[in-house]
Amino acid sequence: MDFQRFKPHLPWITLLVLIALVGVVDDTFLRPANLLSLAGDIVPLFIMALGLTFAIYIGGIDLSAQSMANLITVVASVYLASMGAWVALLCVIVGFGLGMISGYVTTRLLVPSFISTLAVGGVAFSLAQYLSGQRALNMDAMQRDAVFGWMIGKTGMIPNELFIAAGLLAITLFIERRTTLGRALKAVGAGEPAAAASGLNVARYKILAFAISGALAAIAGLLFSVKLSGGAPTIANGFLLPAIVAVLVGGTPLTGGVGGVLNTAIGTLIVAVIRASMLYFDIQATQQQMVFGLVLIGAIALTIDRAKLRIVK
Amino acid sequence: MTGRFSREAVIRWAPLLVLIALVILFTAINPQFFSLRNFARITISSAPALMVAVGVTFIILMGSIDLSMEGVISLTAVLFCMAFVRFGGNLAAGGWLAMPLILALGAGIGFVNGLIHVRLRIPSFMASLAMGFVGTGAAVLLTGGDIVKVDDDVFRGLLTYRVLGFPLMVYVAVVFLGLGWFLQTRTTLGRNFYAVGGGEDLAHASGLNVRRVRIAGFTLAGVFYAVAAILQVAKLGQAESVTGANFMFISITSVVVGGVALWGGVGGVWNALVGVLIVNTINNGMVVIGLPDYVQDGMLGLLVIVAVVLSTDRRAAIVVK
Amino acid sequence: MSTFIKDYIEKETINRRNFLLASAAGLGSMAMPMAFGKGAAFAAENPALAWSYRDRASAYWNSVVSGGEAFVESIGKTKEDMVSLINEGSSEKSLADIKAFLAKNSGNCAIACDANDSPNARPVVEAVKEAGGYISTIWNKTDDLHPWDIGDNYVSHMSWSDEKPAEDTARILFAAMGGKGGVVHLGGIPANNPAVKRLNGLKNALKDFPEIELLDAQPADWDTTKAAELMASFITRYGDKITGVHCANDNIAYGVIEALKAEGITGMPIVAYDGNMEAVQMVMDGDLLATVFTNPHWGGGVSLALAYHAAIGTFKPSEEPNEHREFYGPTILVTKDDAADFKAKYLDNVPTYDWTDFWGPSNGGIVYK
Amino acid sequence: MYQLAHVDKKFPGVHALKSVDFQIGRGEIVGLVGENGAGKSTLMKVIYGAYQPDGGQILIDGKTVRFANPRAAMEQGIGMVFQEQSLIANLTVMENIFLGYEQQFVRFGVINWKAMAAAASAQLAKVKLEIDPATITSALSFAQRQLVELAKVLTLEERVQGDLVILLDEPTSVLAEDEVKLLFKLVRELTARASFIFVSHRMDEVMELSDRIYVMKDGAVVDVVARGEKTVEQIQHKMVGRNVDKEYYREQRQIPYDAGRELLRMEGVSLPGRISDISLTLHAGEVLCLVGTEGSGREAILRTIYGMRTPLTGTVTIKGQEITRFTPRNAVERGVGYVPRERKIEGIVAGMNVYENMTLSQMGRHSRAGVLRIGGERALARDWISRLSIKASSELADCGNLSGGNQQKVVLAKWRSGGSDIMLLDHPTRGLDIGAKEDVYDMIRDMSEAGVGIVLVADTLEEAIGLSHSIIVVKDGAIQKRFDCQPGAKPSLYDLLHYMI
Repeated sequence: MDFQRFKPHLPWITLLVLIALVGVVDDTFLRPANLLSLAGDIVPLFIMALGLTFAIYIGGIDLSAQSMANLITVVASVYLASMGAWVALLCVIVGFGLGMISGYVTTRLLVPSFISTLAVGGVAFSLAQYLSGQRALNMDAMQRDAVFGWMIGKTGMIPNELFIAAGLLAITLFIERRTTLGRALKAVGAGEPAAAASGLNVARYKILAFAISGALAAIAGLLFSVKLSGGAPTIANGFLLPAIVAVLVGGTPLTGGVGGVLNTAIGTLIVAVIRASMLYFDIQATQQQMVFGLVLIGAIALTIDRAKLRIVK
Repeated sequence: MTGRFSREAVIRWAPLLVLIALVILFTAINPQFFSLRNFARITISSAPALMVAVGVTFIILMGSIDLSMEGVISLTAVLFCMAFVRFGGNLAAGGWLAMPLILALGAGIGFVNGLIHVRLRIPSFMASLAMGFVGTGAAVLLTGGDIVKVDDDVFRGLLTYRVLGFPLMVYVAVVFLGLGWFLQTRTTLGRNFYAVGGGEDLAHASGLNVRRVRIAGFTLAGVFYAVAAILQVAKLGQAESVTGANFMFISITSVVVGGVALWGGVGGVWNALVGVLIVNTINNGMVVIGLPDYVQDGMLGLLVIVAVVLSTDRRAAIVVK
Repeated sequence: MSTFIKDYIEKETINRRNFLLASAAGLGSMAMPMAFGKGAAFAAENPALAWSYRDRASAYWNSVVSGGEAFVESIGKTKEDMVSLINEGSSEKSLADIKAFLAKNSGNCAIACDANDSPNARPVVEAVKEAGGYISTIWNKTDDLHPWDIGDNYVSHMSWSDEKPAEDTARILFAAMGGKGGVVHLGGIPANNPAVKRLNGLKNALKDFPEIELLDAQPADWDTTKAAELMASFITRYGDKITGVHCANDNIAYGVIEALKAEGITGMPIVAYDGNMEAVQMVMDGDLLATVFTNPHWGGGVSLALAYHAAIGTFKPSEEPNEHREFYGPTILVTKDDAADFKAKYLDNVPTYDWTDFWGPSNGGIVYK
Repeated sequence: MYQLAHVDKKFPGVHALKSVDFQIGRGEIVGLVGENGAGKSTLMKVIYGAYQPDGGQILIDGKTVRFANPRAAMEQGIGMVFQEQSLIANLTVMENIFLGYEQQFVRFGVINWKAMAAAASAQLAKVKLEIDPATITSALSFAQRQLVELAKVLTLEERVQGDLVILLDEPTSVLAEDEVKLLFKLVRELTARASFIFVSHRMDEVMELSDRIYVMKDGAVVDVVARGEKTVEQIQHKMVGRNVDKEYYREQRQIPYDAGRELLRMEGVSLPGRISDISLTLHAGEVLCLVGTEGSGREAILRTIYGMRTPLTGTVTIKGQEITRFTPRNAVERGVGYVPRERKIEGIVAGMNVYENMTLSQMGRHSRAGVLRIGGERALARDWISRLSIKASSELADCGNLSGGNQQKVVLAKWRSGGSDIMLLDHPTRGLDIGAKEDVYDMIRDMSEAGVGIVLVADTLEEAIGLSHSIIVVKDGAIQKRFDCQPGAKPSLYDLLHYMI
């Protein structure tokens, strides 16, 4: 009984234990500046994971997130010069729109999201290649600093990215906990037939979930391109699997209706700490990937709340 | 009643019809597409992919998913080459020993994968994803990043020796496809995959040892991945830690395009075959008709959606996620 | 044990001397970098060493790492003293790992790095500078980013002028084709800098060969499997019209050769790039006409050496001309004639380099178009 | 022959079985009754090996046994015929029958399908079902599936030395009357081969079939009744702990409906393959019962009204407005509420708490610009929890953990709290115990008094007759006959059956 109550807290306990473990090896890790910077660096990944949470929360998945971010780095780099700050809006609209297409294909054409988002990702990748002329693009540094400089600076010792992350987390948490949209998504994730029989427009909410996922992937791409002062059709590669891992390790399983954005925040930090620990534990280069896999199994085994999974598939 | 029958028939045969339509389409644009030599090329690229698809089909039939194939293929391919070289470097001298060894190893990795999924009660998506990392990681550790080559003309005969226009490896793939079909239709294990996919708790209540079936499924998939690894080595004459790259998404896409339902219980190895052929035909055809390269990813995506839409039984699909 | 202590004291003395030297220099000519933040111009004692690169899954990066390790051993440390920061093709991880490394060592770092994608170079060097570390980059950086604009913390950038060598291989290819026929190009990941350059080289050579037609050029993503499948499709589309193949790197060539082998086609003229062991062997065997060796071992060693010496103060970047801070690495064309010699000299026995001869084998300053 | 002695089972916070003694003799049919939550299902799970008791013993022929899982129990001759349809729909009939026991047909790793088909036919003959054993199960009717399940359990006969004990959990809940009669006849014949434990909510059936009846309440056996020893009312009294009223269906509360106020009108509505030319009207305060066999089209009518299906022809008019777009959203906005038959799948969202479930259909009322007023939601939920005496620890309890009756109350509260005045009730008392059933009957009368129009698909014909103002008999998707059901002038069972079959 006590363990049952203890379970929902496992993700952040795991996080603290990991931080403590690394801290024991090297206490420089525990310096606030270091931890803040570590958190700041993971922000683009976090934002993407935040979006993915919505897709996974309704029991789907969004494999287009990475290609979406790639496309957005290109869009941002191409149109910053002509559009200025409005390019941010364009990016979010593109992400939202492509997400809606994924959602539409999933709900109306009954293509599983695993496939539909992969396909839409292919479309986004083609668009990115076309727009970029298959080259890496760079933004004008002056203009980037003028328009988006606030995104990547520091306030005191806190990286500004963290404020953006906190803001988005607050907004998504509000959506999840306090709005009809969040409630509907939970119902769809936990019991879609019942949600439909309660008169909810399930298809619309699912499309919205994918659209939000797309929009957040776009914001991740925008932030990343600002950080890098440029874009390329492959520059955000390597985001997708860590982002999925972050969501899962946080305790939002693929069955839907369980977990949420707060879990993803913790999951992302767990991923960041595991990565950093490779450095602090002096793991050999050739061993890192294997160790990552093994640690991942351990972390997931610890963090998922099996009581809420009726069947483990 | 006849109307209904024909509707079901159309859905059942839709993937094959899509394949035929694609062939006609590509042929119409570039008649060179329609030649025995080109079909042989498509089947060469399809052969390893088909083995992966057959393996993962069993998993998907159970309503689970397996994302470990990239790591498993890299690891088994690398170890196969190493063992092959160790055992004399050519088939006759003892290199053949590497084959059963690697198949057993594939089974072993699949077994561990299933064990982690079932015993630790981690959903297969996550367990297999992590196992994939471990597999690739182990391959990196073994090779240190180097390429391991197999230079044996007899073994490479799988690629170079042709019967009726098709290389031997295609026939090997067909034999294993037949084995997959046999397992699926004629053995208890194969039928139990359908039972688990059709209703896991019901199967459990009927006294079926669902855990054992699941672990067996992952083990079997591991064997097929190992076959894919051997064919991949036959095709390229080498293995490295990225040999398995790109197999994950493409194999699952193929299986679904072929008409296997991701929610389990529907489809089989024939669907995997058709799906793999569809995807590889699209990839080959897009180049053959001269589609600009930057359009190809998007076009593949669109065609995949169309294929899945056509082959989905809308009335049977209750909840699509 | 005693030797260890002796070594240590010796090193300490050297480091201290260097430190004093550097401080003196800093007081004089280097007032400006001081303004950029703490420790920017201070020479470090015994900096932590790291190489940040894509992965351990290719011969190329292995060679780079071996060079880094050779350098580390040349200064009396062990291989393990060089930390590998593997980005797995993710710019995001590249940046995060470097920042974590800087934080762990409080900025007392000498880093060599390929930033994975050119836009990633700027945030990487900015992070290094902010922490007071030293970095040398190779391959990927944008054209508007220059070490001298950043300061001493951005020690150097090395790249390889791929256009000319790719043009050379193309000429060899065309000669073997008898000056006429059709050629296909299988490229790298489209937006990668080297991929663009190597295709450009081919196009430059084409101008002198009016009877040779570039049938098609498509990306094979540096990948053997993808190259084999793409080549098979090319054969269907162009058939006998293909009389030569230009590959953007060795891995692609391996796939092409296997695709041709499957068709029973032998003797097709093929050229590649990178000069990996297997490719050189193929050149010797006549399966490949030529490849280009970029000496990643040397590149890997000297990049780290530059960063290290800048960090301990024995190298003063700002005192060097621009062509010493942005320079081309060596490119050696490997053909059948010299392949055996080449293999003996560079691959079978790795030459011992003087890691303080920073520009010996290099190829002059980087020129922007 | 099979015996439980002082069996105890505890779950966190619940003492589910309290020293239960139970025994069954060879060829005996034993009934097991009790309200939901009385411990019936826990007891059954102990018997067929899904749970292991914490205390006490299980004895077969006097020897203590222990079952690690259902399969171990099967090997001792104990089989279970499940309440919910437990055949796997995508498998063939023979595969279902021999699921988990295919090995007997395997030669050199190969399944001999012919041998399996022959063996399956032999099993099907035991239950007098003549179908091709290679039929895909999803193509069978509910009654046929029930028989296949029985045939599946009867395979134990060949496998097990010694006696069989077969549990029948609510076997009649999806069967029509004549099918029930057939089943009972079959069970009686089979007592030559096996003993049966019969669990049902239908007291008359339990009384009819059982030799002895165990009555459970609060995790303990409160009485063991031999056939004919006690009346239905007496047993119900034991179960519920109070008298069960003679006016079970609250007929005394039936008041005439307001014929002047028409809520719903269907005219010539057809859905190909499901219903054809359905015309009916529903008035304020009217309880309209749809009667028919399984698959006669009752559910399709409800779903069409609710907008889950779009009719090919005909019109549906709600409160004077013709429906053009058939979506549940549209129906809900017009005041239609739907209590689906699959309560656990379509009724409640397990994993969401009581207040979240209650306001799911009407989030618009509890929000401004998409932002929920959670305080208001919780207050509403607390109000309805006390109004309907829902047994939940608080409005924050997970609905998935409530008992069936309480879940049903949550579903009803969902619609009533939202002010729905056209209620579509599909088997609202299915699987509920007597106490909970009566609560539902009361609520139906309450709603009727408040002017709500109700379309009801009842669990039994008695229920339909007892509750309704009007009855429409549906057969093969078409309306056969409409009856008026004024108190005292209600049609008889026979009247209805005549038109149903």
